Amino acid sequence: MSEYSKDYTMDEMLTVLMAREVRNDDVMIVGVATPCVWAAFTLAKVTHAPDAIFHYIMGNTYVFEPRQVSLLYLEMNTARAYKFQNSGECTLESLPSDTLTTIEWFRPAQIDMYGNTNNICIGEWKNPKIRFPGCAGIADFSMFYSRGSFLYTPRHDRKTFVPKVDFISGVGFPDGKPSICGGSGPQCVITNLAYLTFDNETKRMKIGTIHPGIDLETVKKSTGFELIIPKDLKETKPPTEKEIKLLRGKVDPLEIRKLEVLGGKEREELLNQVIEKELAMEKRFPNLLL
Amino acid sequence: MSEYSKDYTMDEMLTVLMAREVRNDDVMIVGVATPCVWAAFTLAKVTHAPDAIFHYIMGNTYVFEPRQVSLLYLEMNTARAYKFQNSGECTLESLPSDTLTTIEWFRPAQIDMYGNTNNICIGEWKNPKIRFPGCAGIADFSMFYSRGSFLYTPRHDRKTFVPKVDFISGVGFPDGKPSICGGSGPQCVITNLAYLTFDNETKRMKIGTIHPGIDLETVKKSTGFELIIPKDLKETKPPTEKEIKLLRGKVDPLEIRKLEVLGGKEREELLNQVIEKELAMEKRFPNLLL
Amino acid sequence: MDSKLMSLEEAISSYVQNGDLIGIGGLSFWRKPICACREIIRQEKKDLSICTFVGGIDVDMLVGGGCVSEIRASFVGMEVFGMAPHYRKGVESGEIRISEESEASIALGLKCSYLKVPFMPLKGIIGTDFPKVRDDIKQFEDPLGSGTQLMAMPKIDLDVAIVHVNDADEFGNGNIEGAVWLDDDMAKTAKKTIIISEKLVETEDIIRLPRRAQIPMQTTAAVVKVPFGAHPTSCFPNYTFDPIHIQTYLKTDFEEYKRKYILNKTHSQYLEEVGGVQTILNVLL
Amino acid sequence: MDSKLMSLEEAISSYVQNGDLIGIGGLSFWRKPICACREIIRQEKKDLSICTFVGGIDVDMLVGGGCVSEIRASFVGMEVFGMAPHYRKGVESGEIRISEESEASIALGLKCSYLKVPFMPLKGIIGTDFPKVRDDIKQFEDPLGSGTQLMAMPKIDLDVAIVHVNDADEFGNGNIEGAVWLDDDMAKTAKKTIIISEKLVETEDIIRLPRRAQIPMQTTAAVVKVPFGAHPTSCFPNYTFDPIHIQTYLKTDFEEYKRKYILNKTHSQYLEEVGGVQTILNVLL
Repeated sequence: MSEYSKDYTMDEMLTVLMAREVRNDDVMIVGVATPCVWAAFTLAKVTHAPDAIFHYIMGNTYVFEPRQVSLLYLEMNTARAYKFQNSGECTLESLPSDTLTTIEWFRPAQIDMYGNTNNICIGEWKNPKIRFPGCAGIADFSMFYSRGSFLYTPRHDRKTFVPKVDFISGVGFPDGKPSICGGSGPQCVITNLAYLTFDNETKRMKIGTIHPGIDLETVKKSTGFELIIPKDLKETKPPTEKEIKLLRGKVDPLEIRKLEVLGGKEREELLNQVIEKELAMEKRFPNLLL
Repeated sequence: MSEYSKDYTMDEMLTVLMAREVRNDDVMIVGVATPCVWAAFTLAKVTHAPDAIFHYIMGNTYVFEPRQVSLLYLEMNTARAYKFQNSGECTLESLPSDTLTTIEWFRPAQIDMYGNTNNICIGEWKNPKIRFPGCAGIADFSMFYSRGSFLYTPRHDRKTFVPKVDFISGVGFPDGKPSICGGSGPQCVITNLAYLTFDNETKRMKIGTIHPGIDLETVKKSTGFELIIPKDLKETKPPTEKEIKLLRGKVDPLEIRKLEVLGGKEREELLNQVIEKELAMEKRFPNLLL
Repeated sequence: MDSKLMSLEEAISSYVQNGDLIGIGGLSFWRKPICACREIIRQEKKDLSICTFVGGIDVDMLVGGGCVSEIRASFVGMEVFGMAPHYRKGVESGEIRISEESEASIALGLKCSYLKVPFMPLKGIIGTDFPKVRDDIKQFEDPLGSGTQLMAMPKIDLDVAIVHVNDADEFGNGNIEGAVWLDDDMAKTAKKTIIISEKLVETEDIIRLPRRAQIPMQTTAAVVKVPFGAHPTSCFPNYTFDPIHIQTYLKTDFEEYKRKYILNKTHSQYLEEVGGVQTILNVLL
Repeated sequence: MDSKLMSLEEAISSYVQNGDLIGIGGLSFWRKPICACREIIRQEKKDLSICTFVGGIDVDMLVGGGCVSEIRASFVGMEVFGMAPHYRKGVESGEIRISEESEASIALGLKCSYLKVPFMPLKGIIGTDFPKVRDDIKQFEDPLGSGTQLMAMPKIDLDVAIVHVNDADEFGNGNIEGAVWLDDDMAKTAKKTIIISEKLVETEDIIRLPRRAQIPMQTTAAVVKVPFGAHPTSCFPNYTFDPIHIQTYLKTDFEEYKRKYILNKTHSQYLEEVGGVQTILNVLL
């Protein structure tokens, strides 16, 4: 066993926890603008899931090799494909036949206790206070997957965890009923505070583990509904030294994953740094990690 | 104007008449085992329809260049494609959007006065006297095409032209009603005796023209239902010298088209001849006709 | 990653069960996994339902071998060589059930799996006699209220897909050089997929074929290398179909054909029987 | 055969009408026909409905330019650069109508054209709030009697498709090197298709690209050559997206942006304004 890291950051905790959910026979679906997800899948691939396969929405490709996470050259990664499909059907065709298992991470803007999610708007749909980009494929696919759907957010607060989402664009376990389309439904929500899961019986969200240094009260206060709390509350296993070393040294040395976590000035500075570094690269195929 | 040929054969008459139906902006759909159709399309391409495009079911390809008709090397022709699709969808996708016009020739085993066709069986479906190969795409597509569907048979007799087909596998104008799926319905039936078409009002089959040397009585006797006979009955314009020269010299010098017309011993001899000649060819991409 | 490489015998005995619905790739005389058909006959599989886009000698041979109880194909014939004799006899005698199909009914039936829907709507078929002989299809009206009449074509759930490809790696990535037809849909939606390949290549080589390797390893159960395995059908761009052997097939009593070309024959012995080197030279492009 | 080659100005003025439903190819920041978006703004087209799989600066710019009344996209955002400001403002202020879409609703909506069916069935969407805001979709039960609940997703009928490709010939055969997404479906089903191409090639060259030329000329109305025409989005494998210009876009008031980069600018002048040679070297792969 590798020792646990002592200086990991929150983005690293998120990424490592997401990586740990990947199984060796998964197809890992990578959407757009989700560097944490990409970093997590890549980390999984170079640690415990060497046979897992990337499926890039970006390229409509299945890709076998892991490469360094990149901001500008994602498309180059997706081009190294052994399956290049001709159309948007790839998206539809990755809806697994029962012989395929997939893992896809969704980041909801709002989520309720049954794992219903909202990526559409805050306020009334017709006159929204905030209009979000839209739900992309969440409404289509989240309830299909036999392995279920996987959720994460670096913003565990009462704006995200709400009693009732303003628009259901991803279906969880409505009213505590099993997933309506045959999939396994939401499996977990990984946040900056805790690893959340769903109760087998009631289908309500419950605390799986709490991250080191976070107390129960903080989690409760940051959640807009009542969470089920296990009697024997455990702490999340933090990233190991090995995971951190790989993440920082190889998988995402430019820290692009942090763009999902930072805000304001800090975020802009990081963005500029990454752009500068990547534009300066002569070779624009990100490093192969084998 | 080129002069009319005086020594054309029946297969040449059929092929030339089929070629004449092609328009310059058509997509010409080539199925399997229909050398007359292929010869007709190729002839059209090298005469009046230079811009028409082949769509080979065999290769799922659109092909621009005309090549000599071949028995063994059809697949080689289809490979010279500028569009190579990935799946059977090509068949579905050639269902023209309204901006595309297609022409496809079907050869029915039975046909009735409204152009309903049968390629399934003779006798009762459950206990057929004769089971035919099946209808391939006729049931799907024949009623869609905006230009309508095109029919031919080298066997104008009462076995083919029947009062009632034993199984409707291609829809014409049932009970004299317009095509039910928005297409134009059957346009013509080209036979060894006549050029048949459909009456605008009643949608019943009528004689367009009768081939030279055939009398009306023969056509009537060979048809199992009453044909509409125009008052001013005209003769079919025979193949021109130029058409015949191209067909014999360039388009189909091995006379593969005749396989659709001949039977028994004669057919077997021709088949053996063609096979022998084609196996002896060093270069297996049939000649380009440009 | 585990290799899925095995012998043809092992692949068929492990993955084809009596009573299965088997999807067969290729079209007519083109890129058909005929070596697998011979193996199925050798293993005396029974009661198979055979689904193929356009069938030819593949379907006919399996019927002749007594392996088939039902056929789902839009067409079964021997092209310009004539009718498929055993298919025809089987249907006319009532021994073989037919699920009457069109091109779209098979193409759409397979597509259902991706979307996990029980049917796909088709505008065709309406007005034909198909509904009289298919109680699993149904005419219905557009639920969106346009008044359009449509035909609901049911999902096709293959137990096994058998496809012949040009290149495959040992993990089950398969590449087809010519037309794909429904092979990718069959391979990706069947419960178990057997790939017969002309050639074994490294995964590396497959990666270098952008937009080619249409059959991803995830759904492949077995990979079998059989050069000339599609004979007497074609495998573009390697070889064309063998018209002489197809004529021989049509002229030979099936029991004799079976004795001479199928039973107790290794693939090498089969190739010798069908004409050996000269036949190979005949069909190579 | 007639050449369909024309200037961008002519293509947009001839084929884009106020009120049209316009399909835009590409995805997010990747292979978007941005030069055509600028031309649409220059020509002050109004009341357009914009349909795209995943929108970014394309949709945002057209909204900023006042050309759009309705959006049909599964997502409109600026990736890691943030939200799409004009899109967001347009929707929040009620100026822009939204047809709420998912990935499948657009993919399937376009596929309807091929089969000439008014809808396609989807197992997703059920249970979401989409039906509350889309009165043109409807839940219905499998007509084949399985009891499965499905959602009927309506046909999408594009008036115009605008796609950016790597290579095209003057007759309108277009080739895309990287991912195609829904570009082929848009191009093949729209009433009129405008191809913007990085490069003009001979038909011969297109023929040599098996399985590539995804856009057949039959449905193409206009071919326009515009090298770097997708800037500031990418065109794989020629160039990647321009993160610096995207940041500039987000920081600049739209009226100023329009003055500086759009109005009265030739393509050459535009490329100079966005940084000229250095920008070209930045984005080239």
